[in-house]
Amino acid sequence: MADETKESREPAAPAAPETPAAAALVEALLFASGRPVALDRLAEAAEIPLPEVEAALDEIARRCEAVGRGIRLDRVAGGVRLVARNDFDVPIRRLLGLEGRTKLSIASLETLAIVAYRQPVTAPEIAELRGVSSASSLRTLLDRKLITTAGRKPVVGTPFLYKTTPEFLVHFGLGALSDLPKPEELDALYGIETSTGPDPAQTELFPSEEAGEGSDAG
Amino acid sequence: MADETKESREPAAPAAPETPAAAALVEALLFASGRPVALDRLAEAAEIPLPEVEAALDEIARRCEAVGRGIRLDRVAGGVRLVARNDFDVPIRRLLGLEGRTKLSIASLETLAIVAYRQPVTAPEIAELRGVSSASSLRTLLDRKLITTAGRKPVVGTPFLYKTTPEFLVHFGLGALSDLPKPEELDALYGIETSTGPDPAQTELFPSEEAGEGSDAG
Amino acid sequence: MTEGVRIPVPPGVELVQPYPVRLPTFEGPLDLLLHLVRKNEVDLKDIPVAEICRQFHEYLVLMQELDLEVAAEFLYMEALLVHIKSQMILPRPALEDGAPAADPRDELVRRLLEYRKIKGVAETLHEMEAQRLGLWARPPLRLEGPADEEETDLSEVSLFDLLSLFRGVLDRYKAQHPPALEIAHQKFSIREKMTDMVSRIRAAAGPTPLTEVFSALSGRAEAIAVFLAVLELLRLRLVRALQTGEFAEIYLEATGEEISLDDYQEVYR
Repeated sequence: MADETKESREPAAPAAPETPAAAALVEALLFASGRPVALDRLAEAAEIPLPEVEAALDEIARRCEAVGRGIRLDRVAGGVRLVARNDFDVPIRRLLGLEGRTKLSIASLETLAIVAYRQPVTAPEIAELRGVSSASSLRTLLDRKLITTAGRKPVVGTPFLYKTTPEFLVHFGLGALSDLPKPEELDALYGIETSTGPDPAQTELFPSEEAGEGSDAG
Repeated sequence: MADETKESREPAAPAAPETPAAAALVEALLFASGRPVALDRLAEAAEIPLPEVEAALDEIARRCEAVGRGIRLDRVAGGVRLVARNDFDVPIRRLLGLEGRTKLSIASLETLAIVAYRQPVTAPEIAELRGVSSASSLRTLLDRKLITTAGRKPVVGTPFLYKTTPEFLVHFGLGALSDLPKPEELDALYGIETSTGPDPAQTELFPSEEAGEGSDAG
Repeated sequence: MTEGVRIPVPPGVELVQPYPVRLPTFEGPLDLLLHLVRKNEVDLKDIPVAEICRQFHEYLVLMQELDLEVAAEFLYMEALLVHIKSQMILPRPALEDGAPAADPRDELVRRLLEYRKIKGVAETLHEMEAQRLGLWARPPLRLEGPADEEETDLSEVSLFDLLSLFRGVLDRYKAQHPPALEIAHQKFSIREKMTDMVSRIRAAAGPTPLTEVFSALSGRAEAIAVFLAVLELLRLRLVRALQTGEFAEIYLEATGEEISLDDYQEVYR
């Protein structure tokens, strides 16, 4: 105990003298919000410059790593929030009387994968890529607020377009959509060496034209 | 994650050896609860004896007193909770005010939905449909620039008419109001067989007659 | 396509692995195809269409034998496989510019590669989710408004949410209003009201206050019927009205006249 007391009471050397005060304020703000808060919004609410917010967050993160702490910082969806540590899931649910959160089905995950990479994307396009209708998966994802509508596509039938929400980023612990593995990384990950151009969506979502050419030749 | 676990399993020397681990767990429980929790319920959820819960609480309180902490332990009648430090009340209000700008209550969302589908529509007509005055919802929606006035209705009292704004269309990615989803599209998504007999809810979504009657009555 | 009929296994060809009784479930025809490609350890880009097509068909037959509904997508894919198989047999002359002709399998291969990538991402998301499901944030503080007033961030509201809310409002309105609407159309019989009132006034110990007659009525329409009934009873001298002073309570009492109301012709409608 003596060890971590020293750790948490004496800020590490580099921290500016005002950091502990800023850390206290930022911790209180994060505690009150509950949702991820963008750093510039923290700065605005705390009325301190952005670099100080960042120093305060580092300070809070460092303290949370101490032995005996049950909460930690979670940097997601372009912001930061406080969360209880993962390993306390069961006792927390016991206290709050909550069921375990339901994992998404494979069908929903596939549909979500397509929305994440091809957004905005329509239901027919998703069905084409998955080879099956995905209406019930879309419904699940809409109900869980992981995706939302993004207008209509100006094609025959004017189908709705879907995109991911900030809750999607929170659910999967992503800071931003750009934190998703890149298409090239996916190719490497899954042993696929197809060269997907900068905008694979357009060329690969509507393969029927290409297929038409192919069948003409054959 | 792995580090944290390891760290929390090596308790520091002096205090009862299990206190830091219990403190972490109790902190997580209090954090996730958000409201006062009785000590025996903490013990039950954490599956540790009551004296250990008390030791853990002392430990948490001691840590919260450290410089740079923004939350504190609050012992209230019948339990204990974590709260933000009182002196941060103003910045917390500022933050929640900033965050509240993008949030809408169910009442406001219902009002927005009525304006979207029934526009132009008056406040008495909305109140008649919702069964409650919707003045504050209308004010919120006007503030957020999701709706605007559209002249006055030539009936007794000449109430203001409300309609959605271009910002509303932009937010939902719509090119025109006619792009709003139709009842059949919602049913298709939710796998409801359209038209199992004349469902009044479906046939009466769009006509404006009923709204007219409503304003007479109200 | 020969639905429901088991194609005899051609001589010399063996199923790579007999299907277990418990059928593995697939997300769709592409998923099943990927499974077959993997099971047969063949190159995805050089699929032996005839063999894969045969195994694909085997699976569908098995599904039917187990009384599982074979989704249309599977049947469509089978038709596509048969089509590709037939095209594979035809000679493919090079294009005019000398480039090799497109392989009839190209389109399917492209879709399978794409789908495999999607499955990969889905798997990654699944692992990421597993790391996060046990995370609990704090319920946000509420400064104003009732604590149960739930607020939703506008970024999470879909157009379908708006439509659902609107429909909910209409359903609620209908649930709360039908009685009032029905009563407005309901016709009250003045003769019925007269009969009721005469027996009520006669049964009363003393004079009946007029305000009591008008209490506990369902609405304006019934009140009008009762008022007209009172006027008629007065006109027919079945009851008389008493008032002690200006604006004082009016009392009704029976006159003792006996007239059968059965013959009374309703003059108001």
